[in-house]
Amino acid sequence: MKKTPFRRRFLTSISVLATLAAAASVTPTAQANDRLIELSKSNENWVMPGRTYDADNYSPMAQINTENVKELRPAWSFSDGVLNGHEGAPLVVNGKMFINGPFPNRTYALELDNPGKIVWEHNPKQSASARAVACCDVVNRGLAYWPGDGKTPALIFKNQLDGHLVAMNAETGQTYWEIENADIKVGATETQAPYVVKDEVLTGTSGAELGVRGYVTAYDVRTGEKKWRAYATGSDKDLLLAKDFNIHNPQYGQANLGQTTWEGDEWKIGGGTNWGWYAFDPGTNLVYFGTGNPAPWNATMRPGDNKWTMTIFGRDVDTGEAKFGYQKTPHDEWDYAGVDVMMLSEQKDSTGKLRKLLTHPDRNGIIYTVDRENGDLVSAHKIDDTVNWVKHVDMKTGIPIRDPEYATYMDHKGRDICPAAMGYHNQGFDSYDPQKQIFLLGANHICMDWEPFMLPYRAGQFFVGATLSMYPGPKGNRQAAEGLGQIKAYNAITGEIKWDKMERFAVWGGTMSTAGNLVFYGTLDGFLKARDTRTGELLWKFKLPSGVVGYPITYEHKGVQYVAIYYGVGGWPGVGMVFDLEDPSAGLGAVGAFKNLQRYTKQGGGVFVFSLGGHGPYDDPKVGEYDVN
Amino acid sequence: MKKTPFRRRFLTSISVLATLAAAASVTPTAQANDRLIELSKSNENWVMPGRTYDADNYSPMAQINTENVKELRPAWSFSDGVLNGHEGAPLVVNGKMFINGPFPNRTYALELDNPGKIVWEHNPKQSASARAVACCDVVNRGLAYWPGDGKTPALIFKNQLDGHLVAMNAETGQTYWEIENADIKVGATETQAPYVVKDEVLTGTSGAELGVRGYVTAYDVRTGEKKWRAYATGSDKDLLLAKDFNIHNPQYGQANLGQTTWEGDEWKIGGGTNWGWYAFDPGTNLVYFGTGNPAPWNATMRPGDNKWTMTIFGRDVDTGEAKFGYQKTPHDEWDYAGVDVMMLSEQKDSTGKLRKLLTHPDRNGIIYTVDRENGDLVSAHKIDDTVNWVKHVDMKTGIPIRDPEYATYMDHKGRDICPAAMGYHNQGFDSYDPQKQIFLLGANHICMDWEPFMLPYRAGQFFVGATLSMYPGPKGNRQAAEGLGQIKAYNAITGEIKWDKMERFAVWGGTMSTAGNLVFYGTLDGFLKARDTRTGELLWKFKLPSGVVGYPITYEHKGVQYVAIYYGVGGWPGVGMVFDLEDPSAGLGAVGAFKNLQRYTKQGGGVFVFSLGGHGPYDDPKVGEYDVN
Amino acid sequence: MKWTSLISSAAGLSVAAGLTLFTAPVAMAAYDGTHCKAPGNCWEPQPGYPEQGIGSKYDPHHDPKELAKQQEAEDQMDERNAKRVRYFKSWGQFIYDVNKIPSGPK
Amino acid sequence: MKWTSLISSAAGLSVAAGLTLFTAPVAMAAYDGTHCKAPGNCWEPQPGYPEQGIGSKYDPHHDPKELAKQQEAEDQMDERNAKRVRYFKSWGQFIYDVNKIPSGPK
Ligand SMILES: O=C(O)c1cc(C(=O)O)c2c(n1)C(=O)C(=O)c1cc(C(=O)O)[nH]c1-2
Ligand SMILES: O=C(O)c1cc(C(=O)O)c2c(n1)C(=O)C(=O)c1cc(C(=O)O)[nH]c1-2
Ligand SMILES: [Ca+2]
Ligand SMILES: [Ca+2]
Repeated sequence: MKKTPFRRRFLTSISVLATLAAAASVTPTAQANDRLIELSKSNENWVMPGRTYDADNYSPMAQINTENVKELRPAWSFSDGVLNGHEGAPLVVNGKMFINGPFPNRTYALELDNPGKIVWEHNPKQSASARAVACCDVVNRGLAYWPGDGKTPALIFKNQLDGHLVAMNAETGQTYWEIENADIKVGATETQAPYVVKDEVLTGTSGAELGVRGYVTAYDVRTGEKKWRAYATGSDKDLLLAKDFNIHNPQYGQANLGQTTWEGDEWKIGGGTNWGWYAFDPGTNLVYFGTGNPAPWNATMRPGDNKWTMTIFGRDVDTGEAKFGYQKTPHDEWDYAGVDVMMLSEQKDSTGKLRKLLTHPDRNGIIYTVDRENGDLVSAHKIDDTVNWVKHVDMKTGIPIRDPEYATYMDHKGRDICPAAMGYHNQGFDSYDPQKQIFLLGANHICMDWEPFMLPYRAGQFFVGATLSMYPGPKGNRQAAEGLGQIKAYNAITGEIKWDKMERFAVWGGTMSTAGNLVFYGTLDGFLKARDTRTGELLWKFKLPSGVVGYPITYEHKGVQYVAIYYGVGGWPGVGMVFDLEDPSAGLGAVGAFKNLQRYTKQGGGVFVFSLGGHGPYDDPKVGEYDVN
Repeated sequence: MKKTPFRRRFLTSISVLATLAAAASVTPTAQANDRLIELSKSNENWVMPGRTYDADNYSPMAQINTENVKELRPAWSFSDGVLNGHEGAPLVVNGKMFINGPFPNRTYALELDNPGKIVWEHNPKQSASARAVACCDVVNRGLAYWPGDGKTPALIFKNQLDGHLVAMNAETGQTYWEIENADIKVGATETQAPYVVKDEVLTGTSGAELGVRGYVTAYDVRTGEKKWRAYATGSDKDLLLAKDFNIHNPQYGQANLGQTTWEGDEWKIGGGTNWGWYAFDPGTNLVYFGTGNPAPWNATMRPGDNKWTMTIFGRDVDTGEAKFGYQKTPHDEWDYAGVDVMMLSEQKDSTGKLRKLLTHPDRNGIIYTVDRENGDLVSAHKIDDTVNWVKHVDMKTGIPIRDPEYATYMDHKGRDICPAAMGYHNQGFDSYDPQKQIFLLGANHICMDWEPFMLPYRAGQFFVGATLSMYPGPKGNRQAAEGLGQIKAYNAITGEIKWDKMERFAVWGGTMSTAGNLVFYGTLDGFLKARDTRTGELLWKFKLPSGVVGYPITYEHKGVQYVAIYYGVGGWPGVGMVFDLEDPSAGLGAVGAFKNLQRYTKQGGGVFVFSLGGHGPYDDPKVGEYDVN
Repeated sequence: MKWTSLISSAAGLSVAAGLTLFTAPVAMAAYDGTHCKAPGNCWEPQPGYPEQGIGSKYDPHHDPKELAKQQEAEDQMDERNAKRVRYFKSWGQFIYDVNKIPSGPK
Repeated sequence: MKWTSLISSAAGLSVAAGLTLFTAPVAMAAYDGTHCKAPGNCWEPQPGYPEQGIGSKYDPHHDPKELAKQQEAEDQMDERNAKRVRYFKSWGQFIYDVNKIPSGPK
């Protein structure tokens, strides 16, 4: 059809411009990290979660746009042979796609020119006991890439559920090095995507539901050597607090709090794991991420503010030192683990001053924007007006003004608390459209009843201490157990919700937006959807084999813009299906909340790749055929 | 785009004509079986394996044709939550699709108007020990449908791996009745699609690799009551031989042979299971099917012709009585289990006489055509000229003239035997294009070395007695372990191979052909392909999530022609992948033969549905959205 | 190996000449399927191999108890199925678990 | 339940009035986060609940041995990792199994 002229047009516009732009950004120092930055800016790649260090899941591509998105069709697909939740997204680098699945964390490299042949596979043997200590399905959120430096080959990094961090040769898939970062015997696992910055690979851990004390560690990409480790709780030394920690915002708290806001040695089993996403600003040299919930969930068992769980950290990437830390939910009573995505933007604040910002839709139902140079709180709005545990955030102190009606404590059953423990936002990687200055949020709309109970700490065992019942928020349909999610367009300066739409289930995986005025996201019931970023109008959708808990990416190959997404329902909302549970309070309450999900989708796992008209590598059906024909 | 006029055009040509044709064929007696025949002829349905009782996997639809097949795109997809090989195909009846997977044999009903919501699910609990006695992955080949009669509701039938035959209410998915047809404790399982004829549901068993003596049983669709059972070995009474059995072809053998061609009581553990496909001719009132290999594989352990294993049977469907039986491979020495598909056609034989034929591409590498009224052998050609165990079939006696060089027996290692135990044809459901009078064969191209060993019979344990090594046939690439399959267009009267093409791997699932001059088939490495039936030219392909071991179907819905196919690699060729085996002789030699398959595809499981341009239920993206929006 | 090929081509010739159909087996001729005792009964031992397995070095030593197990299992299934069907036909309710099927009249 | 609401709206008022920030906790006021002992240290017990868990009816009775296990595990991993990295940096070959790492010089 109109394939060739169509492609040519884009080759001479979008992609050439992109190449020029990339070339212009090359700095004379040819560090591997600079090359990673270059690569991240090319439309042909998607080298890290969030696309660039801005972690905004935004692509300047517009080949697919609101006019033609109706023509989007699958170009090819790939099942990775594993069920369970497929979170995150593949990476695309230099004409290859790198795919990583949930436990047992198989990794595949596919050639974009002929994805029907697997270039390499990395299939680790892991102890099945890792499965038993994973809190929320046996997910994995993706890979990291380091471009090599001539001496050391290009590397792909993954975390395994069993706590191993593995560096693989990007060309061959062979293990380059493999170290132990978390010990499943004490309940620590890894589900996170590692993150490469400046020849270091960063990773956190999982396990706060088993009382695991969180830490983030930086390893030398070339050798696996530990560079620094920063804990979420404990002494200032363990926490790697900079001397001038929170100098700009002393009201957030400064020295000693990692121990004094805990009773006795409880900080040793106090959670604060980081298993979410990172962002990096080469200007501030800070890496940004959130620490998660304190342990156990039963708040009565841990008097104190429980610092520095639930904290947005800005840490110097070379030393690990924390320059600022803002605890969003002191003394968490609801499991509002704050590891959610950090999206970087430059915007004028309400006074008209251009600022370097970090925006973070938190699980507690508040979306925070801070000045990423110093941690100043710029805005803090409710993701949805149904958030009720907190009245508002005091902008001077940063303190959430709690509504005691929704407190949780022993011998008391909290009811109708919004958000539920799953948060109004969780592990989804959202996007920011810098042209329109709006954040596209995939949100949950789930509330809960919560009743704590006492339990002893035993290393390697679950240490939660609460019974939950979860159900749709006030805007959903509690009768039908539907209306558990939203998609929202949000302005972080004005607090305006430009538009929002209810979804049947949580928009668990996040969003990706493009200069084509499109926001893409997957749904738990198995659709990839495209809406007009400006109006929210649903323009297109496709029924994937299984529900989505990852986020879409987009890349260009041979002049064609592709959109790729993992399918494979799971994660916390999918535990009922994944482990065949029926008691509504099982899966920490997720089984009840998502009891209807099984009426819409079943397990699966793999990647789907779309393009306009479905054009792609097999337009010529001879590609990839057995030789002799 | 051009959607509406395009659809209208077909509504007023193909589909209306089809409706008229269907109406014309309605007979005054409104038996449920007549309704099934009617339904089977409508383009909107695919109510049984093979589409109609002719079992020719041929559709008169031509909306998708050689001109426009390049525009074929996925319209929707569905993962059924189970890995393992997905054989057979879904059924489509009255606007619903019925999907059935491998063990644990979950069944789903989807509405074609909004397949994103599951209408019902039937999720049986089965003993995991069924898995341990399945010979060749834990596959299932599909469902049967009975249209109901006002008193008894429409029913869907499935066989479970654990030997149960289940009738489900087609509207609700509730179990209507459930009986035991095979006992896993003695090694008997079920992988076959049941078959509905005249208010009876027929089913065989699996397990000849565990010495299971085969039988076919007819049950009353309304009650599950046993009507008749016919064994493959034993007394004439057990065999249900008609008084005039083989009257037209006494040279095939007649009375008493079910016991006298065995030593002692070996017929009791002699195999001859039927786990393949059926066809039915309302004119002859005969149902046609093949019995499989004798047990054990070690031929030295069972002196004799081992009747009536390896036999094409024509049985009266009301009484079960065999009118004819033709044993293709007496005293099998190679596991050439003859359960392959039976395709019915009416063609002029070489003398110009119009005859009712049955064509059967046998695992032994010969494609047989018999007169289905009396069992006369009409033709018997080699599927490929590399077949070497047999020189030719004597057309007078029906005897295969063996080449003793390729015999197998104790204390001898047979080498370079073609076909291998997997056959040049196996469980694939092939198609016949009546306009062109050609059969479209999905073939294997695999040879072997074979060395028998002695072993005792223990009920419920594997009873094979041979060590195999399998590899590509002479036309393949043994070095690369590729070139293991073929697709062939065959004329059963002249024996002419109109065209053939090599494939990288076995074409395991079969073919479907249409009046659009197209033959569709899936490949083990995960493509759905379309070729020009006339020339074999590859016109289009799509990369599915996982390899294919089922066959495509086609149906019309709201004026749009769809093509649907299961993906999900497995079956015997996939056992290495499915059970993570590495020893090349494991999986009875399949692991070695298909060692490269894992470089192309991974496990998965579900259905893909295609249409021109990918148009379908979600052209309007509002369809299936959460209500309030 | 060599003798196998020689004999097999000889056998091929004899078939082409239309001989040996439904005739007694030729001693020591390679088994090619063409030397039939009766219609549909054409097996011969491989040259040098016993006519009978039982008692020979290739005796499979079958245990009659094992050989009987399949029929026993089938009979038991039949019996359970008959109970299910009988009750279903009488009462219109299908009960899979035979222990739960009431054993009343009708 | 009723008193919780009453008190919480009172606390809301006091915040709006700009009071009580970084002041000592008000006895028996519902915990709303605004009564801070020091910057970043604002926890209070729920009304009627003990200031301290240990020794109270909500004592978690932690076993110091259990509490020490995580650090022990981390130290052991660190040690094994250090061996791996040391050998890798010296010899260019990565050996995961620490028992197989040669303990030679360099
Ligand atoms: O505290 C932790 O260490 C931890 C880990 C994880 C994880 O690793 O997946 C989750 C959580 N917490 C958690 O609280 C949570 O809601 C959650 C959801 C998911 C998911 O993948 O859907 N993981 C996790
Ligand atoms: O003899 C039997 O009972 C029996 C059963 C089955 C089966 O049920 O799948 C197969 C076979 N044999 C067999 O010989 C064979 O090649 C085979 C292939 C497959 C498959 O699904 O790929 N099944 C079977
Ligand atoms: Ca958590
Ligand atoms: Ca078999």
